[in-house]
Amino acid sequence: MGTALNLVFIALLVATALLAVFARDLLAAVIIFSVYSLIMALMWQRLQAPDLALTEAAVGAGVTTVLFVVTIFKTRRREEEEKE
Amino acid sequence: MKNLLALLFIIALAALLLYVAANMPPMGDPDNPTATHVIPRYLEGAEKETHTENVITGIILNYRGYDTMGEVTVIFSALAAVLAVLGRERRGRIHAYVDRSTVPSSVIVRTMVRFLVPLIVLFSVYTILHGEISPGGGFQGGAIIGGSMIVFTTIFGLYESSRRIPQKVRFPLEGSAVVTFFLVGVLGMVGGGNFLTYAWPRVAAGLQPALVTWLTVLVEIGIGLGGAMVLTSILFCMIREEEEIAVVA
Amino acid sequence: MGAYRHFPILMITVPLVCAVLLPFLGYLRERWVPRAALVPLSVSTLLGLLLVGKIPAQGYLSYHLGGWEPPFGIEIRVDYIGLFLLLVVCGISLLAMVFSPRYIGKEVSGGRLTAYYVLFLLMSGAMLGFVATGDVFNLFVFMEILALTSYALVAITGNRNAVRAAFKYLLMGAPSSIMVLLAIGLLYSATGSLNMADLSARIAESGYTEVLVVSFILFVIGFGVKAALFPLHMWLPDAHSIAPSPISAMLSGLLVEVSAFALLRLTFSVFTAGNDAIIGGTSEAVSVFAAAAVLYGGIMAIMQKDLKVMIAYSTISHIGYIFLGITSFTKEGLAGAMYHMLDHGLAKACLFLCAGCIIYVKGYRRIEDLKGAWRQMPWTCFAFSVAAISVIGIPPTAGFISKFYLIYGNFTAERWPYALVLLVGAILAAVYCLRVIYYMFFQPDKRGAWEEGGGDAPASMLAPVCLLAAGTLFFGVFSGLIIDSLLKAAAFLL
Amino acid sequence: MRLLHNYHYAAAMLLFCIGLYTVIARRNIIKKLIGLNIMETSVFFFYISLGYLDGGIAPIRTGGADPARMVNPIPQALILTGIVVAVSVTALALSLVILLYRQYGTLDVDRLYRDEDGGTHGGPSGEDAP
Amino acid sequence: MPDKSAFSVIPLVAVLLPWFSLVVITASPKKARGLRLWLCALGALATFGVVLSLLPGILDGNTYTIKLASVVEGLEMRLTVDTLGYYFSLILAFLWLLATVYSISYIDHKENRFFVFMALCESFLIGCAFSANMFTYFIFYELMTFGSYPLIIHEETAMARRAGYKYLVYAISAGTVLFFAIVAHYFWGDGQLGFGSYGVLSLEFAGRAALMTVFFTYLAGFGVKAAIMPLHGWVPDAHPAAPSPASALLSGVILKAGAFGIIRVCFNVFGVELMRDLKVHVVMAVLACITIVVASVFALTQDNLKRRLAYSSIGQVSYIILGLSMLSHDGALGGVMHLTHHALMKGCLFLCAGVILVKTGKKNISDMKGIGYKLPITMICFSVCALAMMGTPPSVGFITKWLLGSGSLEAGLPVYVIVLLVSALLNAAYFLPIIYTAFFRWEGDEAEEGEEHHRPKLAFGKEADHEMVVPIVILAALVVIVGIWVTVPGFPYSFVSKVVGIIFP
Repeated sequence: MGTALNLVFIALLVATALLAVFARDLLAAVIIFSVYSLIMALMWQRLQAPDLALTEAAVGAGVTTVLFVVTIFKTRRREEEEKE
Repeated sequence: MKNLLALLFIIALAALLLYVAANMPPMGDPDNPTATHVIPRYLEGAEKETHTENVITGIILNYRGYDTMGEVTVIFSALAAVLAVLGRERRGRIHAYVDRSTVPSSVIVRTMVRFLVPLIVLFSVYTILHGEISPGGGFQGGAIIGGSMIVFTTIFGLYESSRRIPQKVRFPLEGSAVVTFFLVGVLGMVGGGNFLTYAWPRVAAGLQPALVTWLTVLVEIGIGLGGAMVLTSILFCMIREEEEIAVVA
Repeated sequence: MGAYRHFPILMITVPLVCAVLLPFLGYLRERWVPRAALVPLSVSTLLGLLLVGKIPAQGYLSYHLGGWEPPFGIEIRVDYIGLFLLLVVCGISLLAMVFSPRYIGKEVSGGRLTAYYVLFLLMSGAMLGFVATGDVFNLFVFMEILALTSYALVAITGNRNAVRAAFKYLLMGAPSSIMVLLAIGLLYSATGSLNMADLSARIAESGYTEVLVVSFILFVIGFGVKAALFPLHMWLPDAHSIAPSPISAMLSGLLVEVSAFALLRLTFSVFTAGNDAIIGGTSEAVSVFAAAAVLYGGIMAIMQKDLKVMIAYSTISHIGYIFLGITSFTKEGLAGAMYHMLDHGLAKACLFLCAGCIIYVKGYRRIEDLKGAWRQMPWTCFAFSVAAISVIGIPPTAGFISKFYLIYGNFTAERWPYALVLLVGAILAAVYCLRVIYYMFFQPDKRGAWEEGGGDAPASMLAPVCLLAAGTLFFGVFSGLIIDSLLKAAAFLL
Repeated sequence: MRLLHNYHYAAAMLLFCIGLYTVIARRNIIKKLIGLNIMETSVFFFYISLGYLDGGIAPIRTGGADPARMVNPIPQALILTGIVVAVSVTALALSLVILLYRQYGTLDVDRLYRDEDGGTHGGPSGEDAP
Repeated sequence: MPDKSAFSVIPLVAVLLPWFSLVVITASPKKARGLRLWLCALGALATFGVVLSLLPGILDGNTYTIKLASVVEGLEMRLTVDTLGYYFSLILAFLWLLATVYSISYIDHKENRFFVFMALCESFLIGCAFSANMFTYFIFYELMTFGSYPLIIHEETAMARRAGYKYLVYAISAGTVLFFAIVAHYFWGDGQLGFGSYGVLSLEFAGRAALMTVFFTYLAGFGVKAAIMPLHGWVPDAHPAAPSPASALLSGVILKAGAFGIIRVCFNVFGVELMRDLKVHVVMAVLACITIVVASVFALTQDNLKRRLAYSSIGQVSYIILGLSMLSHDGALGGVMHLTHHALMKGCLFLCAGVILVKTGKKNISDMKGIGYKLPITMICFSVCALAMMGTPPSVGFITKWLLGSGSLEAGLPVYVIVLLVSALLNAAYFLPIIYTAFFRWEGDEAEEGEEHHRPKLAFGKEADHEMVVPIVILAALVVIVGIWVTVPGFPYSFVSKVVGIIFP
């Protein structure tokens, strides 16, 4: 049971990471990244690291994401088009 | 072409790293080098030696306190760096786009936030002070305070929130973590031990447990306050409007 | 054990704490900040000087933080080589700090002045901690302080090129830090320890050779970026040339070397030099890259038109020297590499500060503009020449001694091609350095840009420059004071 | 097969590579920074997996928990530091991005570094002609 | 090293004394040109005096030594005055004194720079002469290289710059090669760089290939300064470009610093036995012979006087190499003595060329018709030296040629005699036309045959300043005197015979 759940988590991690990387909307990418951080925090809780789960939820999913969002508001939301 | 090269490099690196993963000690095995070498003493002795039930807190603040001193210096450096790049806001004149948001937040949200933020801060205080017993500790608590400030700022605007934690409050507290660590360290030296020794050899053995506990709490508070203020300052610095920032084009 | 056992930790923490306290002073009296910032560095230098003679060439001073014995707590371990580098760091930081006020006052806008000094002190303290630590994770922590402060200091002018260069530096530096972190994790997984001395014992009996090999490779890549080893050097020319000159001096004279020193420390104290199964192949590759760096840096430096970019490329070349010395795995090569760290630190700092003087007085950056500079700035030009001669490796400067030992070390290891590369590097250095000296002293000033008696740089800038130049001469003539002990210490490391 | 047993490690390495690929190959600098964070998190994940013990419990001795069953606390302690470092670097990087965007009006590295050769010589004191 | 070795500060004083000029020039007022420069000359005189004060002790077989700094065991900066080094320093200080006096009236612009670097160069060269080991020698040698650069480009014409650039390129490449040689020497010499009376290297420590590498890198490194043929490229450019006193010193002393290095390598590093064993002397001999002949042929084709003299120098310095390569008593004696002999002759010749340049502005030989009547003393001295160069007795040139010839017979290789004869012929072929042009041709002499009354009158007493004429006369006189009273103590023979006597008993 445990292994299966772990595998599901890992699959989610990889999927969110890839989505965050390839999303064209930067804001979406950042939000997906915060989801990734949350899943990571859950994963760590499963690995018996409650301190870190707490920290990651607060810092990784919280502060980091907000910093990204602030930056995106101050710059631009979409990736620039490929131009040759 | 460049992307292809990068991809090839990454694939090679992935192969290498997976090869390592396949050759590493099996995960979770109690006979691993990691599980047999330094650990037993920490797990057995932490409670007696550092007077913290949470072994991680014991390691962070006591066994490897020097690392944590480095850590708080890192976050202070980050603040100094951000301020050096963006410049600190002038006192009392601080605005951000959230203040002029075209979508006014509803009364329900405002009330909820007004109600929630004190609770979050309370929780963070608990996290800070209770760090040696339960999960959590100084930095986590500080980060939670920072989170609460984020919530407050997004709803009420930067002007409001910077009135709640004005610069003259943040300014002296930003370095508190490093200073606390340094003071505790020097006290350890004065107390006859080494830098960052909590159980001073010059103090009677009976007093040492209380001393260690109080010093630990002191450091926790220092880290919590420092972390919270630094995160808040960084956030304010990044979020505020930029008319103040010198643009050298 | 007297009170001096506390000195290393105080050397490290005093600048850090003073950096934290400096904003208060900046709040009260901003004018005092530059002078106040000198105090902690002077204290560190003094403490370091007091330690001289206390540490034997073949021993070390071990300081257990928190009183926990090494595998459990963090250890500060200062051996002879470490103390040597600590003193180099202290001295050069102090001189760069003395140089700063006038120069920075001109380039950095008002609000950031305090931030500059805070970051500068943090950087110096972190370098000291980085050199002295005996714990691999602690190494990482100090590396991050160093990295953060150096990114910010490169960008401190707020100039668009500066920000861009800093970001480029960050884009290469941050992943490299993570690689180091991963390498530490792999090392830990195979041994279960983080203390360097303990690690070297545990590595000897560890069965996980593959893990250790990859860990070493990642260390080399990670620190290779920080030290600008040849294929990973792309950030250096921009960052070092665009940063304010005292910062260029710090980055080029110290930061790069300190990173190379970390790799040296890991190679010899952790992975133990004789361990061919783990480090053999990688160190061969590093030799090849280092040789390429010597040639590439030299050739690129010859092609540059901008003085500071030229000096930056010269740094790439000289990092190659240091790595060629380290990878010779002989005591002579190692002592040469250490001595080269001293010499290169002094000489490069001096060159960048001289460039700073020229920029301060005239605003010139191109080498062509230096024609006849001698008339107006005799002291600067003279100091520049002495340092440049040391970079080439002409006696009686310190560069000659270090180069001698580097080549001799490669001889002893029977690595003829590398010895030859070192010689060719010296010729390349001669070409790019002598060109500048030639322009300064012997070319007529056709544009009339330099006026006789027009005033050299102010004394607070000239003093550090001249001291550094005198240092290269002093350590060239009286090298016997140090190199003997360095040889012994190197033999001890092997 | 050890790799299947160590699938946590493998996953961490995979995420590391995804992050590094993003840093190297993506042109948008925000994406690069997201990649950087993915790299960092993956290494933290690796560390925590390193400390895991089969059937372990969190290393908190409240209520007389058995020390022999606790997971390894050292990686967790280290990673706490690591997280702080990561957020610091991210904050600095993002403030640089804000400044860069204001000065160049782009988030695309190719455009950012396009006029590099001309740019290098400008330097802090601007034009060097007297 | 001989037994009687005493600590003495005099070597250090001799090295540091030239810096006196530096102090004088920076300290004295800008207007008092004469005072400043004469004080510089006084500095050179004092240096010569200090060097001279060691003469009795050296003739007794003493050595004087002082340690300056030490890097590690076997790698130290030490000054030791032994007979060979003293021999070099004596001629060096003497020639320098004359050239400094000469310069006072010759140099007309930027004299501060010129005198300062003259003095620095002298300091470094004395350091070379007094070096106790290769390490010290190399340090002073390199310093001297850079100290002499401003002398070469002193005129700051385009030609001078080009010559200076060429000089630097050659010198730096040579320095690098030499650096390699020193490291290799240190490596295969078992960590010793000192000089021994019979050589210090031996086949015990290293293989033949290794030792040959060391030898040839040394030869190539010093060969650039000593202008051995494929490496001579900078010489013909540098000499005409430099001011005449600087050319005199370049040719008389700085080229000799390279030759002196080779002498040190042959006598004190490798030793005669080892050289014979390795057969490296054959290569030296072949190179020297080629240089002697080819340089003389080149000299024939030059019209610029100083350029011709420069090629002549290239050939003459190789006499020293040739003498060494004979590995015989007389050959070595002749070679090493030629160091001084050539310095006297060529120094005088270049100083004469300087007078011609200053007084008439003529550089090319074809323009010098009748110049002997305008500048009789100068041209008489010139002729004396030129005749000495050809080997006419009684002169130092004859002594050299005689000894070299005797040495080649001693070594059983009469082919060298042929080379020497060819060289003497070629010398005659390029020097006699100068004398002929100066004294037997005059303006308008080709218009009508036999119109001797048009010949100009000898104009004694209206020549250049005394500062310029006196050194020339002294040198020319010495060329003859040393060639007659060979064995006077203090003249070359008294030193060289001692050195060579030890090596070839």
